[in-house]
Amino acid sequence: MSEHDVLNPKQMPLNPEKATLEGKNKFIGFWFFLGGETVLFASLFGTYLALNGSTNGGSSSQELFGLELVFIMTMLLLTSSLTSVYAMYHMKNNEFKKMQIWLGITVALGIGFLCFEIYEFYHYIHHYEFTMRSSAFGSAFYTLVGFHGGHVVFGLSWIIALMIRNAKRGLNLYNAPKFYIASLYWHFIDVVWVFIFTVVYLMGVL
Amino acid sequence: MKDWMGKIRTLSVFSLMVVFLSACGRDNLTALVPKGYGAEESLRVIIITVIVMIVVFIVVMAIFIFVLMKYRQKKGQENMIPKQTEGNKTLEIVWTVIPILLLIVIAIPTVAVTYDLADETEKEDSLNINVTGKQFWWHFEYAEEQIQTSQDLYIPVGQKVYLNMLSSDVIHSFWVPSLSGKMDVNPDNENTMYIEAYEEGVYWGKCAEFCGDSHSLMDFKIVAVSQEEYDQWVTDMQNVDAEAVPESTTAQEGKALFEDSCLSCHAVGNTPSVGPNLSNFGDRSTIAGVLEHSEEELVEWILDPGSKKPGNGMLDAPYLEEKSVSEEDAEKIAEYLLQLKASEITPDSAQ
Amino acid sequence: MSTMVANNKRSFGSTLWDYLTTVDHKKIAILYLVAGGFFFIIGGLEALAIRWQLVKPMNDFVSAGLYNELITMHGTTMIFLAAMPLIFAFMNAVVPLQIGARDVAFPFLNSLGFWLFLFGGIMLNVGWITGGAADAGWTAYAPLSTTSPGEGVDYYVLGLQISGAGTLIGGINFLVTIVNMRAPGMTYMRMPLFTWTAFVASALILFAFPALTVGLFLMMFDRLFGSGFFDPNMGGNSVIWQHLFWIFGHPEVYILALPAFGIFSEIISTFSRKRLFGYSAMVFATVLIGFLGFMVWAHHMFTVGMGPAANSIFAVATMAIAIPTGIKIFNWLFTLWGGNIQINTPMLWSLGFIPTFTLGGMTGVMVAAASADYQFHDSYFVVAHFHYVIVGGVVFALFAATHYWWPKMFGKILNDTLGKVTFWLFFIGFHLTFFIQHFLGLMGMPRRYWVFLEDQGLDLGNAISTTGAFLMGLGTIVLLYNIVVTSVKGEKVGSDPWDARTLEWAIPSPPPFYNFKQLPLVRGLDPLWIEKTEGRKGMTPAEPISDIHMPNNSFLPFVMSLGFFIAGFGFIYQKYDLVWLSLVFIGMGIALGAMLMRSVKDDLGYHIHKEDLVKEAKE
Amino acid sequence: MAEKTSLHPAQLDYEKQKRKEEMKQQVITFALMIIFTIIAFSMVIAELNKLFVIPVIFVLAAVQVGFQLYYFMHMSHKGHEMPAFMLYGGVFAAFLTILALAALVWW
Ligand code: HEA
Ligand code: HEA
Ligand code: HEC
Ligand code: CUA
Ligand SMILES: [Cu+2]
Repeated sequence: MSEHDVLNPKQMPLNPEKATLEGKNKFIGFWFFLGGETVLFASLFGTYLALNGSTNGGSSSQELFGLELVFIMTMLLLTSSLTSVYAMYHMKNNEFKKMQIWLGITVALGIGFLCFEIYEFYHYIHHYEFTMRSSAFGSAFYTLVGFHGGHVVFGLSWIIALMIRNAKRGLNLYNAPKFYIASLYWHFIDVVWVFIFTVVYLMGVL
Repeated sequence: MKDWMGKIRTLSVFSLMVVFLSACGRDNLTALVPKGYGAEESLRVIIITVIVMIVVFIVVMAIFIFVLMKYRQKKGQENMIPKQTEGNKTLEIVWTVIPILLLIVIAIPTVAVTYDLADETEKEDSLNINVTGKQFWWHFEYAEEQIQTSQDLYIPVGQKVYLNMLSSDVIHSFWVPSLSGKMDVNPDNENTMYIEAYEEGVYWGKCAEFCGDSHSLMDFKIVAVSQEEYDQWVTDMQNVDAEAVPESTTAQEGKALFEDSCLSCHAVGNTPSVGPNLSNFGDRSTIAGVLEHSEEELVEWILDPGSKKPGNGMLDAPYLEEKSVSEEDAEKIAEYLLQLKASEITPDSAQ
Repeated sequence: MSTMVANNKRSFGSTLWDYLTTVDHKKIAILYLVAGGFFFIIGGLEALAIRWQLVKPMNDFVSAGLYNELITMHGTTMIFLAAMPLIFAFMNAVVPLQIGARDVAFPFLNSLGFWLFLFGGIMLNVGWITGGAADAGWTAYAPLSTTSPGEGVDYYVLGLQISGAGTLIGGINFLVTIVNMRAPGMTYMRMPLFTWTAFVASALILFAFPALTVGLFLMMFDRLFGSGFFDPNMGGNSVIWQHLFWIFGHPEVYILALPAFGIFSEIISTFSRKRLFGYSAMVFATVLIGFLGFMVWAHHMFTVGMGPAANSIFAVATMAIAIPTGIKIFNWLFTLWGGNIQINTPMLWSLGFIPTFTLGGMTGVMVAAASADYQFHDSYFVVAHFHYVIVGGVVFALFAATHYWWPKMFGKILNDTLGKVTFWLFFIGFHLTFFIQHFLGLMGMPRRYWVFLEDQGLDLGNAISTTGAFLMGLGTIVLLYNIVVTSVKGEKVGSDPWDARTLEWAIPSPPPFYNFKQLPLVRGLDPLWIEKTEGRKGMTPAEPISDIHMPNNSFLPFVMSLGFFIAGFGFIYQKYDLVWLSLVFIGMGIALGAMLMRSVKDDLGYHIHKEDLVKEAKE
Repeated sequence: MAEKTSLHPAQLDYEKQKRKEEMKQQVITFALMIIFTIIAFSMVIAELNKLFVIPVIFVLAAVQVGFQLYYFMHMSHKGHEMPAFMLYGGVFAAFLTILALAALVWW
């Protein structure tokens, strides 16, 4: 069954991620899922906006947030978005090795982001004693940013699993859609972060 | 055409009458016999909507019944295949536009009354009462007059009275159906509504937001009395003497017992308290909002409040655990409490 | 690769295993039907207990605490575990057939959706055994819910979270199925109305459920991890929950109602022997209801104190929904108009629906009038309103669908006389129960009242209401009896017992597991009817007979759901002792491990070979 | 059900070339995104007037997200009608949700 064989350039369809019905289904289904995720994050953002002033006498966003770290994190995540575009570019050209390399860079950048985030949380908890239980603001902050962080973790695990699983097999019409939607997920994480740094951090220090 | 409209009008008025006469419910409780401004305004909107709905329903049912009688399968025609009509633009427009018009008829009074009932322009110059909802009773504070009371809310008749409402635990909802619609009593921010009673009387109030075990027993009363009576009541309440010595000796003993076991939560006089303020307890029409106002019930209440109102706040009372109040003690306390009459003005004055 | 399954008598064990691992939408439909039916009876018994408690004033049949658990679980069970799954049952059974597909887009996820729902449903009910089910109302308003002692509300939160995930998966599955899997010629404007309503309802699921997911997470954090979203003492705000709940909750009622409308559209058109009047208007109305459904949630919060401006806006927006719904009512009436109306059980339910739902919709518009709702809100008037629309709309539809599609699903037809008995018992019982409640509400009876006082003029009404509820119970029992009798004795029917119009009736009853041997060519609305009027027996195939690709069965969905189920207990009990966190790790380990296995192990399915199909056709 | 029709080599080259062009565009998009981010951060650091800064950083964020969706995630390509429809459905519901909850603050 040719659809599961490694692709060679000669039988390369235009969009390998959508070349099979399964692929098409995954592609559309995943986009729909992202539509739902939009509402999910909107609910979290809404909650955050409703509660970001409710510090209950504890630390406020102005006291807590610094922009240096956030700026670095933003750069890491934005760059990782570009690198995953490169990965998909090579996927479409059926250049498996290059795709893996770019995905590897994406993962590295993602891990970098995550480390900074963990450091940030650690910092707040230990230096400001600012936790989920400090105030409604604390609850909303950790939940919103934490949900995003959770998405990062999941996205990284997903991409890593795909890379390892397919390292030996190369690209075929069965796994191309998987790579593709994983990268969509990664972009979406970036989209959410753009709003987080705007709404939480930039507006928070103002 | 005119004739037809007239018939519908008579018909709807008639059916409304039937509805009201057969099912009005208890006079000082039902929303169908309004005795106050809010209830009257709401009922006005309700009646407008009911009339529109009856019109709609008649139209739908007329078509429905006609269709069923005319087009029901007849014997021997099982295989008849009717004409396959696709649709009809004109009809679609008709049944889009007419409902829009009907809805406008409803929407205008709805919005007007909604704004009217939220009007706070007279708040500053009116009587303001702070209402606190608690599981499962109501506390009323007349801030300016410096009066505390609970369960029975005294108001002057014919005046807008503003209620500033906040909960101290979960959400409750303040509802006196015959005076006004309800308003939630939230823990996080204050809500304001006003009530105005047209006639003197004791109106039954209910908690309308699910608030726990005794949600169904969180009743209260609004006692609407004349302005003079109200003023009198205020003066009397301001002058409550917490130290007054009861006449009978049993009541005196009861007072001592009360001070031992109960005063940690309750208050007589105008001091704030955890439990209901009992200054005018003898004048109440019910105990704890729902029980008959008798010594027997009161004794049972003191000995086992949980059996009357599951989960209520008095179950935390230390004397219950320690079993330090005997039945005899309870009778004495009851006698003391029942003679706590702060004022000449009681629910009976609201005639 | 393997081919056909020999469908001879099988042992109980292998049948069970088959259902545990099935990814076939028709079997999943049966699973949903059985589980949903089971929960409907549970919810119904809870309703009977509620009504029995209210048969007379100051009754002491149940305690206050138990009563609160009963109403909470009644509402939650009926909506999430009975009505939704039953609707999913028919969507699974019918939608792929109606669009001429061999299966849904994601058979594996379809099965996962079911098992998540079932385990979530069980989780919700576990509270009954461990010392108290949820007792804060199905709406679980904070801070009542966040301060409710025990684990009841925790089970509510985690149970709904798990089953909600299942529903979301199911919704996406149907969306993709309808977008991608339609047979050649099946354009959007040729889709049967049930498919359309399933489509819009699935979109509503996609956009509404995430709000509930977040709400439930916040409540879980508040209850189990000490956060303060809804706790005024920490600066939290309890109204946030109400918004999140209703942003989900209002679309939810249309998620239930729209497929119900779809069901009636199919039945009314079939038994009037006419095409649906105003098909495009119907489609338009469906989409419009879905769209408007997102802009009205705050009509459940008129008394919260949002202020007159917000109340007015939401009141007017809500009323607007009457317009598309009215379009539907009148189009149904005009489908009947000029038809050749055959009145059998499915049709009886549909005819009973029209006046009943109209009444319920009208009281809906009445409660939408904010300044009138100050009186209606949280009183029995609202209880009456929503049972008129939910029972009179959704449950009637489910009963109708059961009778209508039973032959397709099981190959046997339910007894029509017994069906009519069920209808009349239920219909009369229903109106007895709920009509009087409008007046009880206005006469000052708030809802969620464990007892009502003597001498308040509420006695007679409540007694009547209780009587009606038992008639409904009787009707349901007759239906169950009918099902048993039919399964034992009933005669086999052919592919098209109703002389119907849509594609599902073009293939045998019950359909073979691959549905269509050859995908049909659709040439218009009501494709089967078109072929029949042109004298053909069945559909013209759109492709030559060729190999059919089928997905493999899988046990993983069950395992994953079980994993989450186990983790749920860990989350709840860690509030007493952190040792329980180990259960979280075990459960999540199982679930994530199964997920990993799924993504690592290729599942390429198998093919039914052309030769076998041809051979089978000859037999 | 694969599209087994393999492309003509010339066409393949053409497609490759087109992708390459597009990839260049992606890099430009990326550069713009970085610039926008820097502008947003520096405006905040410069402590300009709040009433001015907040709307501007929102617009910058929205444009960035547009870039992500339309270029990085290829929503501008054809075959994305349904994805776009459902995404905007989500955005619509999201907008209402945020509006409602944010309004709580001033209510
Ligand atoms: C299937 C479920 C379903 C459906 C379809 C509806 C339909 C509607 N609902 Fe209902 N509703 C519920 C389920 C449902 N509801 C539930 C479960 C609750 C309570 C939740 C809880 O608190 O526990 C509730 C509560 C509820 C409230 C809150 C009441 C309160 O708590 O105070 C409101 C307020 O606006 C409301 C309004 C409406 C309206 C306007 C419609 C409209 O869609 C109705 C439209 C239909 C018609 C109007 C009839 C046909 C139309 C015509 C014949 C055309 C001409 C008509 C006119 C011009 C009027 N509903
Ligand atoms: C789909 C939704 C749905 C359905 C179908 C029903 C169906 C019924 N409901 Fe309910 N109801 C709700 C959703 C629903 N309800 C919701 C959301 C609430 C609000 C909860 C809350 O406040 O939080 C509510 C609340 C509610 C109340 C208000 C409680 C209160 O506020 O205090 C009442 C009271 O009469 C009631 C009654 C009924 C009755 C009599 C039925 C009947 O139609 C039921 C008929 C069915 C049966 C009677 C089943 C009979 C089966 C058998 C007899 C089987 C025999 C057994 C074996 C063979 C084993 N319901
Ligand atoms: C833990 C605090 C507490 C203690 C101690 C306590 N009560 Fe109460 N009491 C309450 C609360 C709270 C209520 C309101 C119960 C309700 O209706 O929900 C109440 C209600 C009452 C009522 C009804 C009030 C009314 O307005 O109708 C009476 C009478 C009463 N208590 C008497 C007593 C007596 C007598 C004692 C001592 C023997 C006592 N209480 C001790 C808390 C307490
Ligand atoms: Cu207080 Cu219900
Ligand atoms: Cu609603």
